[in-house]
Amino acid sequence: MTDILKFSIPGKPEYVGTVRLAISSLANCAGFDIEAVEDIKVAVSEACTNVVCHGKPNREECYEVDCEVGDGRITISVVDRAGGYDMANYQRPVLDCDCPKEGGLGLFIIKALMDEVDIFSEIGMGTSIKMVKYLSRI
Amino acid sequence: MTDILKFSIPGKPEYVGTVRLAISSLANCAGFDIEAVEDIKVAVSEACTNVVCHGKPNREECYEVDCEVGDGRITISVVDRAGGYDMANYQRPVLDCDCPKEGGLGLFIIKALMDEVDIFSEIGMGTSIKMVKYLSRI
Amino acid sequence: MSLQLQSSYNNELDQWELTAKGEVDISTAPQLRKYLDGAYQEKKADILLLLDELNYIDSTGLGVIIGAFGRMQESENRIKLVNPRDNIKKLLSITSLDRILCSDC
Amino acid sequence: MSLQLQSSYNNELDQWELTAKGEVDISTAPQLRKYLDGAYQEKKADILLLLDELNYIDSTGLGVIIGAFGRMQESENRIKLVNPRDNIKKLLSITSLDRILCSDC
Ligand SMILES: Nc1ncnc2c1ncn2[C@@H]1O[C@H](COP(=O)(O)OP(=O)(O)O)[C@@H](O)[C@H]1O
Ligand SMILES: Nc1ncnc2c1ncn2[C@@H]1O[C@H](COP(=O)(O)OP(=O)(O)O)[C@@H](O)[C@H]1O
Repeated sequence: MTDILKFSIPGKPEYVGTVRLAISSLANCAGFDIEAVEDIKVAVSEACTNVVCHGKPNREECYEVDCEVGDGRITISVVDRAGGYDMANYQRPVLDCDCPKEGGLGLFIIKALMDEVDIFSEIGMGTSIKMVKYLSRI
Repeated sequence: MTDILKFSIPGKPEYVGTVRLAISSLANCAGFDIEAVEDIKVAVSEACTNVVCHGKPNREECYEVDCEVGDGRITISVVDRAGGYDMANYQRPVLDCDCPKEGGLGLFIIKALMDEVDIFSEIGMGTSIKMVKYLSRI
Repeated sequence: MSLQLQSSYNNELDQWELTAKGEVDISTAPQLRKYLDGAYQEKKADILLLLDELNYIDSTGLGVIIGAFGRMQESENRIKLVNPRDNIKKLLSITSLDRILCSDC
Repeated sequence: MSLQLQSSYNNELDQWELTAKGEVDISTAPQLRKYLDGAYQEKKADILLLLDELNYIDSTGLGVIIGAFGRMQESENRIKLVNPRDNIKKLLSITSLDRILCSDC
């Protein structure tokens, strides 16, 4: 049995913190330890930040954060209709160099912190990023 | 211009705290002072608790918390399909006596803390409670 | 959300001293009820509930305290709230519970 | 969510000491950028960023720090992070930023 929670949030910077707080409370309820709660918090925050930053057409539009809790894992999907992007153009950031770039860390951090990450983006439409974290990583 | 946020939450005790945290972050963003944030937090928590406690038919079903922020106020509606109740039977708690009753304080507290409260309940269906708090009470 | 409870019996003053930290709501109120009843069953005496570090309580938690208050009346014992924070003081005052549960709040 | 910033110039060590408390995310990162740039424009020197009480930072905040780091390189000044909490340490290590931004974290 899993529980489903959904949040619908305007694409504005000031509400990313609200989502972050709700998600950390949820992850905490679900039994994740402090470190995992932090990981989930950061990952979801990065996904929301991407919607708010890169969603060009209509900043005011809402995006959805859907959470499924139970069966030893938490699954969080951040779904926007903010225009999408061409995933083929995505370049992993070059780390470990002496002049790091200011942007481009978000997706890298999400992938590093979550156990499974699936992104689906349709240009002209929107993006959906699904992230899974297991209670105890096997 | 107002912003609309919606939360859909399973009717279980453990998620009332998640809603409470999200709502206090929201009220804080909206510019309410600490005391008002506390008032809003308690009122919403009481409304959610009522859904979880009195929603008889199907505890697992989700209820909705809808928030509208802006224009100098926050409006929060807690909407359930948990069976409703006969509002004509509602009795204000007898306070200030020497043997207070264990239950029956929830709606009284909500009305004391919020500026406007409207309840609509349909027996066999569900309940909707709409609460408004103004940024600066005139 | 979590609630931490601690209790000790003060032999000199013949009373229970219970410290509650965190939040009392619908998910943690049963814990508080068990603790209050457990202490009272172990030894019938007044209960001091020390609230310095309690951040939050709502009608569910107040209900539990009222319940304990009622059950303790038969043996003329009392439950007293000590040092509630401002937000909790406000609830106690709105509900007039301060009159019977507080001596100084 | 909020971020509190405080700065002072240490004349003995010839460096800025900036304390950041709270959270750096998309809504507060502009504040951090302004502060870092403001200090550096006032006086070109190394910047120590004291993170003891910073609870949270994400890629937006790290980006701001990287930006300042880049702009300071021309005059060979550095920005150093001091005492980050474990969650922030983890992010710095994942992104290999610890190599250039930390001397002891
Ligand atoms: N939800 C989204 N909507 C539109 N574009 C996105 C979205 N998420 C990511 N992108 C695109 O992917 C790129 C890489 O994202 P990310 O790794 O988070 O770095 P950054 O956001 O700092 O550029 C972004 O620059 C943007 O072009
Ligand atoms: N969402 C709801 N669904 C069904 N019944 C409700 C709901 N909210 C309130 N009630 C009814 O109204 C009564 C009074 O509620 P309240 O003042 O909160 O006190 P309490 O919940 O302690 O009984 C409840 O006992 C219940 O019968």
